[in-house]
Amino acid sequence: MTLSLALVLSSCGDGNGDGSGSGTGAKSEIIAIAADPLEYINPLNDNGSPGIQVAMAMFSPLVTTDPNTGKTVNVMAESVTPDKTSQTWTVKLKAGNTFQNGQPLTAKDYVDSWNLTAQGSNAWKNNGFFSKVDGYDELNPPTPDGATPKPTAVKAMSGLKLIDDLTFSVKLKVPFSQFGLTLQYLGLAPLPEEVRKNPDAYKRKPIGNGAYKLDGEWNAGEDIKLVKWDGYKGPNAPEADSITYRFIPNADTAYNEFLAGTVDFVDVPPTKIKTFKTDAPDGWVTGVSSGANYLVMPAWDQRFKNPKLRHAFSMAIDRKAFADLVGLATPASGLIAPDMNGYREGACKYCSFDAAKAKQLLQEAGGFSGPLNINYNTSSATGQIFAEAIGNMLRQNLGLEVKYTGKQGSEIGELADTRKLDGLRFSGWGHDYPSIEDYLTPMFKSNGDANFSGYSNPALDKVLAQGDAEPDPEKAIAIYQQAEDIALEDMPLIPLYTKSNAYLHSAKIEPRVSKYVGVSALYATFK
Amino acid sequence: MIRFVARRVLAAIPIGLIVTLGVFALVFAMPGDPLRELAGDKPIPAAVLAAKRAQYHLDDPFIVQYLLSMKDILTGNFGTTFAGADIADQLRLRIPVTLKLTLLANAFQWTLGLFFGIYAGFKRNGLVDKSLLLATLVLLAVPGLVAYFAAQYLFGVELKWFPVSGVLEGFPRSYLLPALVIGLLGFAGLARLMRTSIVETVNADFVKTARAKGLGEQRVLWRHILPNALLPVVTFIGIDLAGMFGGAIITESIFNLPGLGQFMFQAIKLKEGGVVVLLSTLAFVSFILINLAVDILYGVLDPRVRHV
Amino acid sequence: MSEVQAVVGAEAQELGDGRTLYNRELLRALLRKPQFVACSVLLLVFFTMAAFPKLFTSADPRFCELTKSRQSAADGHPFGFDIQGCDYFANVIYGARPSVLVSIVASFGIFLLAGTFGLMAGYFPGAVDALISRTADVLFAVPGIVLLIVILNSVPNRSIWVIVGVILVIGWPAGMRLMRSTVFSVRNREYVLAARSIGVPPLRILRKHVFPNAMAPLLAMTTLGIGGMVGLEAALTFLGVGLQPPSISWGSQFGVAAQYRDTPHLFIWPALFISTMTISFMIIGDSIRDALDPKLMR
Amino acid sequence: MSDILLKVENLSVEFDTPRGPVRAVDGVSWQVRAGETLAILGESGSGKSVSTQALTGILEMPPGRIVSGTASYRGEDLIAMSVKERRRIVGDRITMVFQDSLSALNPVQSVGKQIAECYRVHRGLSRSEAMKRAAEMLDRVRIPAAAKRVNDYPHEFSGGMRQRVMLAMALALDPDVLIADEPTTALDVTVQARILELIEELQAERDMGVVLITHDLGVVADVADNVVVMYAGHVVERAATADALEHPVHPYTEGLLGSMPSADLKGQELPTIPGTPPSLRSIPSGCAFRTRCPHVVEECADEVPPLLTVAPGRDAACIRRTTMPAKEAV
Repeated sequence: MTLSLALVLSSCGDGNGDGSGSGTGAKSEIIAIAADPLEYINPLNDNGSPGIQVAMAMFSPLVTTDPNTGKTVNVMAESVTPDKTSQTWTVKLKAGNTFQNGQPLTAKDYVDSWNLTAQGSNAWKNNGFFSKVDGYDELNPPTPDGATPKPTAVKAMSGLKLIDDLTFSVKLKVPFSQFGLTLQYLGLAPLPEEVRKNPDAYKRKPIGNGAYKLDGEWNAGEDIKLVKWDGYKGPNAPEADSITYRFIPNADTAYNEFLAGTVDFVDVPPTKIKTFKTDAPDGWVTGVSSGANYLVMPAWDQRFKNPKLRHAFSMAIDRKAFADLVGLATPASGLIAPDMNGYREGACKYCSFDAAKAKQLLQEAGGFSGPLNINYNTSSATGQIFAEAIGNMLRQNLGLEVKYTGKQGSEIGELADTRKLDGLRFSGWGHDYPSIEDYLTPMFKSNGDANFSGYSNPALDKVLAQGDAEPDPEKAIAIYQQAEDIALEDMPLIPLYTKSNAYLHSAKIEPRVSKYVGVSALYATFK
Repeated sequence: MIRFVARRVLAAIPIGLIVTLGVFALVFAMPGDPLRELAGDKPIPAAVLAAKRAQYHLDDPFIVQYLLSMKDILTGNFGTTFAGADIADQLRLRIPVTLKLTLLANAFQWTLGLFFGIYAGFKRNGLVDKSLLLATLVLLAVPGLVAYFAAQYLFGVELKWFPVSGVLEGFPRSYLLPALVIGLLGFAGLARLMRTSIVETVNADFVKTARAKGLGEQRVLWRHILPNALLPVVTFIGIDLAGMFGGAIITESIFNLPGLGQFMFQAIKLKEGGVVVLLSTLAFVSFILINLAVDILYGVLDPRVRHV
Repeated sequence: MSEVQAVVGAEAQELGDGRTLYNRELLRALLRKPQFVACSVLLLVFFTMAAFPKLFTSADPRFCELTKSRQSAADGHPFGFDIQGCDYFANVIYGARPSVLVSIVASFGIFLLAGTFGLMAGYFPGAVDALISRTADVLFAVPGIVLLIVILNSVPNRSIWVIVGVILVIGWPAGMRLMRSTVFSVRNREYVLAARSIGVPPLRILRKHVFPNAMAPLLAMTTLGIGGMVGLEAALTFLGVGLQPPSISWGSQFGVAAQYRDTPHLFIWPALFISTMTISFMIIGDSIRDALDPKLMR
Repeated sequence: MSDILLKVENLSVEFDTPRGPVRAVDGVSWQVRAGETLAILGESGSGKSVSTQALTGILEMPPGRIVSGTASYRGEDLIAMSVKERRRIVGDRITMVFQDSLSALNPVQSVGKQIAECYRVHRGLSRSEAMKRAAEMLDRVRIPAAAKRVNDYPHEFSGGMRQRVMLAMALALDPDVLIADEPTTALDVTVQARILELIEELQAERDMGVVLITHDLGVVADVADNVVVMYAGHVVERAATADALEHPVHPYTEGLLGSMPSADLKGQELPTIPGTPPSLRSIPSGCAFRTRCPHVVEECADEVPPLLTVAPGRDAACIRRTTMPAKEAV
C-alpha cells in the first residue's frame, strides 16, 4: 500500500504534466477496438482478441518474439530451457519484477495462476492450453452430460514444480519441442495472490505486471484508460504515456469514427479494404498476413471422400480473383501463412487455377451428386459475399448445382462438431505462437482442437509426433513440412488465401510494423 | 379509475406470461450452442464448457430454465450475461441511453409532425400542405437503412456537424443525429396522420357552429378543431412510443449507442434466453404502462370514453 | 413497417364509413388522376419485370466473372458489375421477382389474415373476439423485429416464403384491429340487421354484407404499407437474416452493397428501384384513399 | 312594419368541382324583418342552406365561391365586409342553429363552456361570469337542473335537450336574427313541436327575426309568416305563408302541397311530384322544374323564368303562371 502510494507520487513528479494523466498527456493515443465492450480483464480467462489486446498492455509475457529478428526473446523469463527430450521445461524468472500492487513476481505466482486456470470447474477460457501438461487430466475429470463439474480434490497439476522463488519446471505429457515458443501467449499471464484468492472481485480492477495500469476506475460501459506504470522494469516498454481503448461494436462505425478524427487507431473492416487508402491517404499501414483461410471439406460426407474430387474443387477456384475480392490478400499456395519460418512457396500442387483440369479430375472422381451446399456465417459482413464467389466458381467451372445456407457461426460450428453439417464451410486460423506446428497440429491431427473437417490420417499423426520430439528446431521444421505435404495431398482443407490486415492511424502516431508480429498500436512511436 | 387500472393490469399478466414463455421458447429453440459463440477465437475444453453450462443452468430442462429466468426477473436478481457482464449494471447503463434516444427522437417527431400536420391540414391544399405531402411520401419511401448510413456519412464524417457515433459527447450532442433521423422518418407518418385528422375535423359540423359563433380562426383551430383532431393521434403516439422502447436495434448498431436494442441483439445472437426474456419483459411492461397512460389521457381528452 | 401500418391504419379509419363504391365509379375517379396512372404504369413495369425478366435483359444474372468485381458501367452492362462480377442490370431486373413477391404476397396475406380475423373478432364478440384479440395483444407486446430475428435465425433454410410467413405472423394484428373496429361500426347497420332478421346465415352475411362494406380502410392501409415490406427485407439482410443467395432481391442487394461506399452504383440502383416501387404503391394507396373519401365525391 | 334586419339580394354561389363549377344558389333574394319568421322551403340540394352559410361566411370557400349578390344587415353588406368586421355581427347579432345537434356541438367541451364562449369572445366576460350566464341561458331554454348540467358534455343529453342547448348558445347574446337550419328535422314530432314553440316564444320576447330553413311544409304552416320556396338553386315562389299554402302559384309549390298528407285525402294514395330533383351538375335548361312539371310547355326550355310579381307581396317564377292568368284568379 505504502509502496503503491509512493509510485503514484513519483509518477506525478515525473513531469507527466497534467498529473491526472487521463489521456491528455504528451503521448497519449485512443485505440478503437471493433468489438463489444470487455466485461472484465483477466488474460487467463479470455481468449478473444479484444481481451488479449488490452492484456498486452497490462501484462507482460514470459517470452516474446522480437519484432525485428523474429527470434524468441525473454521478457519476464531469465531463461527457458528444455531437457534433452523437450518433455520437461525449466523456466527461470528475472529478479526484481513486481506486480502493480507492489508484490514481487515469483515462480509461485505462475504455478498457482496456471493451476487455477487448469482447474476445469473454474471454467476459465484458457484452460485448454494446459492440456499438454502432465497432471492436467486430474483437474479435468470427465463429466457426464448435464452434470455440473465439481472442483477436484487435486488442486495442482503434477507437471508443475516449484524449484525456488524464481524457478519452476513444467513437465509435459509427451515431448513437445515447440513448448518454449508457446510461452509468449498472454493467456499464461501471472495473477498476484490477492487476485487469485478472489478473481471475481478484480474483474474490473486487474493487477498486472506489464507496462500499463488502469487509470482510475473502470466501470461498465466506459473506455479502458491506461497510464504508464512506473514500476515496470522489464524490456520492451512502449512509448505512449497513456492509452485509451474504446469499444465500438460495429466495425464500419469504428472506421467512420476514425475518419471523423476521434480515435487514433482503427482496424480497417473488410468492407473498406478497397477504399481505406483514399479515405486516409497519409495514415494507413498494412501488416503481414495474420492468418490463413480455408474451405473445409466435411470428412463425414461420403460424397467428398475421393481426394481427386477435393483437388478438382481446389483447382476450380481462381485464387487470384478471390484474393482481389477479399482485398489485401495473397492467394494461398500452401497450408501455412507465408511469413512463418518453414513456409514453402508453391507447396500445394493443386492450388493453381485450371478449370479444364479441374473438370477432368471431377470426372475421374466420378462427379458430385446433388446440390453442393455452402455454409456461411451471417454475423460476418463478408460471409455471404465470399460464399457466393466460391459458389459461382464451382458452379461455372465444374457445372455443379450450388446452394447457400447462412447461419450463425456457433451453429455452423456445432453442426460440424456433431458431423451433421451439410457441405462446405469457411475457416480461418491464426497461430498462437510462431511455429508451423501451430497450424498442423490443431487443424490436421486426429481430434485436433481446430480440426474442422474431421480429418484423420494416422500417417500424419505419426509425423507430427516425430516433429514434436525433435529438439533441433530446423530439423523439426523439416519434419513438420512432411506433415504439411500429407495434408495437402489429402486436402481436407482447401487453402484459399492469407490476408493482411490494414489499419488507419492518426498523424500523431506511427504504429510499429513488424514482419514477424504484425502491426501494433501499443508500440506506436509518437511524432 | 383505480378499478380500470387494476383491470387492465390484471389482464396484462397472462399476456405477459405467454409473451415471456413464447420468447423464451423461441430463443431456446434457436439452433447453435450459446457458449460456442462466446468461446472467442479458440476452442474451449469440454470441462470448461460443462462448468459454464452449469453456471448458467443451460443443462436444465426447458421449463426449469424458464422458471429460473422468471424467478431472477421477478426477484430483481439478474445475475450476469454469458460474457460475464453484470446485467443490472448493463440495464443501469443502457436504459438511460435508450430513453434519451427515444425521447429526443420523439421530441423531434412530435414537434415537427404536429406542427406541420396541423398547419398543412388547416391550410389544406396550400403550398406547405403540398410540399409536406410530397416530403412525407419521399421520407416514407426511403428505407431506414439508407437514411441512417447516408446521414452518418454526410453529417458525421464529411461535414463533422455531429459526432459520428457513440455517446462520448453526452446528451444531447451524441444523440442528436440518430434522434433526428429516427424523428424525421417517424415525422412523416405523424404529420400525415395529424394532417388527415385535422382535415377530417375541419369539416365537422361543430366547426361550422364555432365559426357561426363568430370565433376567430385561431380560436376555432386551437379550441375546437385541435382537441378533437388529436384523438386518433394520441393513440398513434402511444403505439409508437411503446414500439420504440422495444429497441432501435438498427439505429443503435449503426450509431454505436449502447442501448437496450444492441443488448437485445447481442443476447439473441448468443442465445441468452434469460436476457432476451428480461428485455422482452421490460418492453412488455413499458408497452402496457404506456398504453394505459394513453388510454387515461384519451379519457381526459375525450369525455365520451372517460373511465370513471 | 409497423409504424407505417399504424399511420395508414389510423388514416384509413377516418374514412371507414363502410361505404361501398361501385367499382366502375372508383376506377373512373382513379383514372382521372395522372399520378395514379403514372404509378400504375410503373408498377405494371415492375410486375412484368418480376414475371418475365427475360423481356428486359438477355444477360444471365448468374454468369459471373469475379475479375470484373464491382466494375462500373460498360458496353452492354449499363449498371456495371456487382461484387461477384455478374452483370448488375440483369441482377437488378431479376431482383424484382422476390421483391415484388415479398411486398405483394406479404401485404395481401396480411390483408386476408387481418381481414378474416378482424371480421370474426368484430362480428362474433365473446369467445372468438377474446381469442383473436388476446393473441394479437401478445404479438403486439413483443417487439416485431425481435421475433423476426429469432425466428429467421432458427429456420434451417431462409427462403422467400419463410420470410413472408414471419412477416405475416407479426403483421396481421395491426390490420386485424382496424378491421375489427370497422366491423363494429358496420355490424349494426340496417342492412345487416335486415339480413339477419330474414335468417341469412352468418357466413353469408359476413361475405356479402359486412366484408364489402368494411374492407375499404384495410385495403387502403394495405396498399400504403406494401412499399415498407421491401425496406424491411433490406433491414433483414443488414441484420444477417435476409434472403440467401442464389435468390436475388433488391433488399438483399442493397443490404449487401450499403457498406461499399466507393462503388455507389451497387446501392444506388436497388435503392432507386425500391424507392420508386414504394412511392408508386403509396401514391396509388393515397389515390384510392382520396377516391374513397366521401367529401371529394359527387 | 318593422325594420328590415337582413336583406339578401341576387345572391349566387358556385362550387368548384373536379368537373367544373356548379351553381348551387342562383340569384336568390329574400329579407327578414324584426319579429318575422321567414321560412326557406326546399328539398335537400335546393341551395337553401348554402345561401345562409354563404352570407354568414361559414361556407367552406373554396370550393364554394360567392359569384354575386349582397346580404345587408341593417344596411351593411356582410359579403363585402372584411372577415373581422363580419365576426362582430355573425355570432353576435346574427346567430345560427343547426340540424344535427350531436355533431354540431363540440363533443369534447362541456355545453356550459361552449355557451360561455359566446360571452367570453363577444362580451369579454370573465370565465366565471360567463359560466354563470351560460347556466342562466340553459335555464331559459328549460333544461332541468341547468346549474348542474352546465358541466355535462353533449353526448350526455338527449336529442331534444341538445337542440335546446344549441338554442341557448344561439340566443345567448340576444341576437337580432336567428338562422335556424332544419332545427327540428332530427327530432321526433312531440319534441319538434316543443322546440318550435320555444323558438316562437323567445322570438316574441326579443322581437327577433327568424330565418327557418326547412323541407317540412307542416313546420312552415305552423310557424312561418312568410315563405321562400327554392328549387335547384332558384327561388321559385315568395309569399306570405297563408297565401302560399292556400293558393300556390308555382307548380312546384303546388306539388309540394299536394303531397302533404291531409284529412281531405284520407284513404287515397298520396300524390307525389314525379321524378327526382335534378343534380346540380345537370340542371335542365330554362325552367329547372320543367322535367317534372305537369304544365310544361316547349317555351319552358327557352330561358330561366324570372321571378315576377303576381300579386302584392307575391312573386313566382313560372312563365305559365305569370304571363297567362292562373287557372284561378289570384
